[in-house]
Amino acid sequence: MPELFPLSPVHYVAAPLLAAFLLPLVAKLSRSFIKILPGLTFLYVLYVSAVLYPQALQAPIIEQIAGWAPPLGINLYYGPMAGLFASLFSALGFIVWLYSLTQMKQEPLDRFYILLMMLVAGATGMVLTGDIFNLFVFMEITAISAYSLTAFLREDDKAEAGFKYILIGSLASAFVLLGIAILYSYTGTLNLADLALNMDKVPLSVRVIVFGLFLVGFGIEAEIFPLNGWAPDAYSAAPAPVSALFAGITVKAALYALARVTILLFPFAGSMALISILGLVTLVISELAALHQKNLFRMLAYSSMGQVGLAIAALGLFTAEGVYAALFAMINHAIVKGMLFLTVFAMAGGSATLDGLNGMGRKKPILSLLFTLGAFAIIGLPPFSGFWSKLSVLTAMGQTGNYAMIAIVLATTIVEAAYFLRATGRLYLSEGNPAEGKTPLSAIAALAVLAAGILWIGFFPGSIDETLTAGAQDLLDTAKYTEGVLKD
Amino acid sequence: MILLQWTLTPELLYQAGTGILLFLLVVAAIFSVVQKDLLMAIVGTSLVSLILSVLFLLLHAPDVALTEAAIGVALTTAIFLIALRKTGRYEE
Amino acid sequence: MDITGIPFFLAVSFGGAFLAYLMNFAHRFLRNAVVLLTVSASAALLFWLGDETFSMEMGGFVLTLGKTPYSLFFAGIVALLAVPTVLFSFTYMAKEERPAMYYLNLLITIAAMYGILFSLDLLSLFIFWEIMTWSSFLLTIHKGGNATKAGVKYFLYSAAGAYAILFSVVILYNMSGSLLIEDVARSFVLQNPLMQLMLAGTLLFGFSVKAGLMPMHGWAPDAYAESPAPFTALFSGALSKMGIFGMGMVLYQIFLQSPFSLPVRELLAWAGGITSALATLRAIQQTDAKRLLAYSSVAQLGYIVMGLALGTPLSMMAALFITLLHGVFKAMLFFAVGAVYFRTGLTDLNELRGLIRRMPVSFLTVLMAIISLANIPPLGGFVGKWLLYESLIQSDHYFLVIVAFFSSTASFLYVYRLIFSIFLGQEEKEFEHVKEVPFLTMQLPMLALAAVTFITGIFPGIVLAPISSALTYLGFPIQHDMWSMSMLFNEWGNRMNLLAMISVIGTVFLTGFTILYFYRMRRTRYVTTKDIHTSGEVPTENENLTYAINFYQPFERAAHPVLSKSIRAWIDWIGRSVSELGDFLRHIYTGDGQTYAWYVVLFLTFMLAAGSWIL
Amino acid sequence: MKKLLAAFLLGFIGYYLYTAFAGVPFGENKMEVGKDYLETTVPKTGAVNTVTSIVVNYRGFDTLGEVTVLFLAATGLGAILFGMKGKPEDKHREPSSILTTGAKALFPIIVLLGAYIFIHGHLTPGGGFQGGTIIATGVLILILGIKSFHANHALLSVMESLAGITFVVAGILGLAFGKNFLENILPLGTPGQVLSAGIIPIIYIAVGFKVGAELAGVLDTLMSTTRGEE
Repeated sequence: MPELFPLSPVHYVAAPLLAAFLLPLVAKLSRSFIKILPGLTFLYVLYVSAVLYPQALQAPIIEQIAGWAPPLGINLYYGPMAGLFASLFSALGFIVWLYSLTQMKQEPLDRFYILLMMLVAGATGMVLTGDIFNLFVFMEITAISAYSLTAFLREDDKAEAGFKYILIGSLASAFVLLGIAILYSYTGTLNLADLALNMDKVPLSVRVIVFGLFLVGFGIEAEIFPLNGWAPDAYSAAPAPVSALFAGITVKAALYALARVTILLFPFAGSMALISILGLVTLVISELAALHQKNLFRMLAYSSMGQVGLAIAALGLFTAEGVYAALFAMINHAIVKGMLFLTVFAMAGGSATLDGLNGMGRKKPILSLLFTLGAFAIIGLPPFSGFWSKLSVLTAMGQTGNYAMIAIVLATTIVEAAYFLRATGRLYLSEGNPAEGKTPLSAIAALAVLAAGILWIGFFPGSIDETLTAGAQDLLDTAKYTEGVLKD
Repeated sequence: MILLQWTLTPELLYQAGTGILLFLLVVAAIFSVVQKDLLMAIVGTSLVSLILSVLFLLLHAPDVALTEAAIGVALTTAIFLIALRKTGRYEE
Repeated sequence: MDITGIPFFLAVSFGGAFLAYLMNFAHRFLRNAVVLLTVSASAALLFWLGDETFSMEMGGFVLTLGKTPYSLFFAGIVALLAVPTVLFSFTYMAKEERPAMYYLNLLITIAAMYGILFSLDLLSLFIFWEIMTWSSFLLTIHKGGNATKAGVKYFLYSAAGAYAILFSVVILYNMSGSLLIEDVARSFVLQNPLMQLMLAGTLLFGFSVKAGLMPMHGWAPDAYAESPAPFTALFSGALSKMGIFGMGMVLYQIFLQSPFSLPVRELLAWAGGITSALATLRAIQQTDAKRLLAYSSVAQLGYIVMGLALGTPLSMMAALFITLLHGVFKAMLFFAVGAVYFRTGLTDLNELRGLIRRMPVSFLTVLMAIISLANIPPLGGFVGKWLLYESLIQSDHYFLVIVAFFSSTASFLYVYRLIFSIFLGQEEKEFEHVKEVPFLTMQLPMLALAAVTFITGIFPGIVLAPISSALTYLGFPIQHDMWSMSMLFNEWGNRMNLLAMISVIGTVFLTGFTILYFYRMRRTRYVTTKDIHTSGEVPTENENLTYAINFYQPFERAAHPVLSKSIRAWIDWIGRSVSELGDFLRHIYTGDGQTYAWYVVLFLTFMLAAGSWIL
Repeated sequence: MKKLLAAFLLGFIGYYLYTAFAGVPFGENKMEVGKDYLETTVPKTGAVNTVTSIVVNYRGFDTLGEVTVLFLAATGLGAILFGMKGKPEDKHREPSSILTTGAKALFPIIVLLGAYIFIHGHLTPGGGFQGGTIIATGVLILILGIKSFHANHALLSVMESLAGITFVVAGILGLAFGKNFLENILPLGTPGQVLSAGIIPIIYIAVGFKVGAELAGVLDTLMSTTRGEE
């Protein structure tokens, strides 16, 4: 087979697409295919990662779609950073599929899995592509899957949350599209690398406007305050597996897009500082807002926004350490928050409040332990993964002399500890609802994979060091990027 | 007189037509935004699409014009109308 | 692996924890054996611990572990308390739920304490510090219910402290490029003094939270009262001493050369003094045995901080001596109270009474402990307090002497209340079936620790030898004539110079008793319950005639002005304000899509305006 | 007040967008990529219609994405409206017989037009999207004009799946032939003929089917469902 289908980054998108188009057909043959096919697809994509990612660490893989050299055609840039994200997304997709196998019962399942696959594929496309309009297309794919999945449970409030998401999300699309249009009309090219070289054709005042448009557009998807109003509603309305993917995938893809675009097209000190400050503001406000939250999913949503804010604050430093830390924080958040969403859903169902956790320590000890682990990891207690990511964020801030930032991050961590431990404490209250049902093995397995990830990174943080360093270099080395893309 | 120097060239017709259409476009857009009767608002958006479609044609973009005509004028309007039938005609 | 190395030591300590967790699924006895073996093995390994340091890289940081004489002293305290604690847990925790979690967390806490002590760099110290914090948090909330609230409070105070530490660690790392305490100390003196003050201030703040120094003591009473009794012994006895360890390290290894060192230490000494006085007054008010002991712990740590902050060789010696002794006698007290709770299910001093004949060993333990606590010779507590007074006087802190003396004296009041309410007074029918606790697992730990107080009182040299090497390590000029520093010791320093003191004290007491005896003899007669008549009636046997309720009402009325203003209330107020702020901010998210769209548009407008303005 | 503020803000943003677009150097021969497209389309892709060659070939990946967007919109709509009951019988007036007859008569013509547009996508303006939409409007006329008309969802679903698969497989075949994803593997033929421009017509026909089937499905879904509580 390798000769017939040489592996290339486009498989990340093509395979889920093919599977998504096939799914309605195979569903007519047998219902069981509906569940199996997405899993096979994610497995295949993981296999692609396993083969391609080590190669990307050596040298970025640049693929030209339809055989046209970059300024003319669309290219995919599969460097260490894109590879890292693509692999992360595929892995999360697989885990969420494994979890959904038994936990997701809402019909129509075929459509659910199509949307799920396309959510992952769209986000992967966003990080892979080297073309700004193609980026927009993939953003739309991600966003439309996300809207539908938000309203998937078809209750009134869920539909409303989905509608809010569409409202704000379409604003995001409109702004990004406008920005692209302005850039194209000045430079006559859509390729990111080519644009980076041609940015001098755009007057400075226009660049500021375009940056503002992109910041708002991508910022909406990346949940930057005050653009993240849709997020708490969407997270709490969507089925938990989907919320896990929102936290783990869509935000990360948008953040990647924002980072890539900023560093390639708008590398001003001001734009970077602005991103950092916005990240901090997001962190502080989200964490404080989470403090009083009774609805667990909303609490996790706010926490999610806060964590992303932390990553953005580190990213905005745009030093090697800062990007390293931001990547670390994002990976950690993807794993941990994914696990928390899934655990809470398995423990207390789709509309869990804090009271829903009461007494779970006795009834569902394994899930309680996992929740505790997740809470500790998200707060950043050693020896779990969150500690190292938070520490790298802090040292990155220390290196640039931003001591006030360190203090703010640490102060919000206390707030974070307050609400997460309050929730953890609920597990050990004696009174509570009667426990119903056992958690199926596949769901536990999915959670166990994530928990193992938390512990692994916690005990061997060096194991992902190379990955993160390469990713950070890949993002920051714009010259290498443009040369690589435009070499032929 | 400057006016007298103008002659009715195809160029001028083209310019004038475009100008009028652009004006109508803005009017139709505002009309559909401020209209409380949603049915009229839909007609307004449909009108916007129609004018846009003509404009695209005038700008030598037949592909886009065709798309706009088919999607903007026909399909979107139909979908809006169906949605309207399922909800209510007037905005609160 | 080298069995004298620190990696092996920690591997045993942490590995034992997980093994015990797994063994819980096999059998109770197997698990208990593993638990006991783990703590005793690590205690034994302490003696063989080699000198070589151990480094490893983790997440881009170099972590270095190694022993120092200073840390070895504290490790000794941990080991001394850890073994009795697990022993005491076996029976005590038998009827509690989720024993696996309890032992896992207990052993992790113990191992993490060793880890803290054997950290030569700030990051590994912080890592173990946090591990200790979360595992002890899980132990505190083990009972559920109210304990959850106390535990969260404990964790939040700890987190505030821990993150203050981390703040400094990150900045220090950035400044010196190394995490090793030696390197940090070397580059620390090069910083400007204000920076030094800030960094040391945050570090000291962080460590003092764990030590329960006022005003950061708010977590202590609740957490001590709600956690399972055997763990409380370790909690108050050893875990809070980690704060003392850290403060000593900061003050004398990092901060000493700074121009602000002296004023900061003076301030700390006063904080210690005030803590001891106020906490003693609070302890007197308590009606719950564990809360009483909790406040007593806070007070005792105040003494320790006082001695630590003064920074004379003698005061340091005093501080470290009290550190050990307080650990021992407070563990005894918590064990005894735990034993009473184990048999009666009560810790309320107003309900307990007359257990002396039912639980004589517990009574003996409490008696020994409070003699030690009240600094009465010949038990160990006396030595420490004497040294403290002596050092305070030598360094001209007369006012602090008064404060310390006042709180020492006042502590008689609460220890008396404790022993009276539980063990003395009329025997109650409801306690008729109360038996003494089992010997091996519960009496033995208590008695062993009681023996320690006795031995350290008679032969303080056993403790002073490691203390002097610890102090030498910290840079204090202690030569072989250390014994001459205090008039308390004989010329070889291994024994207390008891003769003079015992004769003085003995004479005073004997004279007093003699006078009293002869003065009151004629009017003294022996009574039984039956001899008491109320309103001319003989009371029935089960009618209670001794009361412990409102034990110190006059005192409480007198002390009211001081105690009515609570610092904890202020800190709670801060917490409430943050929480209200959070509630307010939550309303930014109105749930209305249009509002969100407004935010987006406003934000874009703002960005565009700001961008063009900057241009 | 609120409206005034809104108008002000929009005006503000509009002003900035205007300044951004006002500086665009229209008319100058600056659009490098555009120039390239105009000059090289016919020899390189074999398609006479440059727009089509850009949409389907140079930027075929975008088109695949856009097709997916539409597919997802239809899928999402189906998911959200899943299980909602149609009204028992329409209370509205019956369509008049003129309308019914007209719809029946018009439908084949509209479909033919649509098919023509997407089959000749590489030659004349229009293509898969436009053609597909036109077919869907034909279905719309049927829905409006014939009371008991219901689209055959199974058929539509199979059609759109097959069309989508065709598109992706056309892309993968490029890989299989040792070229790039979506790269042309067929002979270019003579520009201007129906059978020319390599895989462009194939893809556009697939797109036409897909778009037509999807939009028809969407219309039918919308028409035949309503909220449960009504």
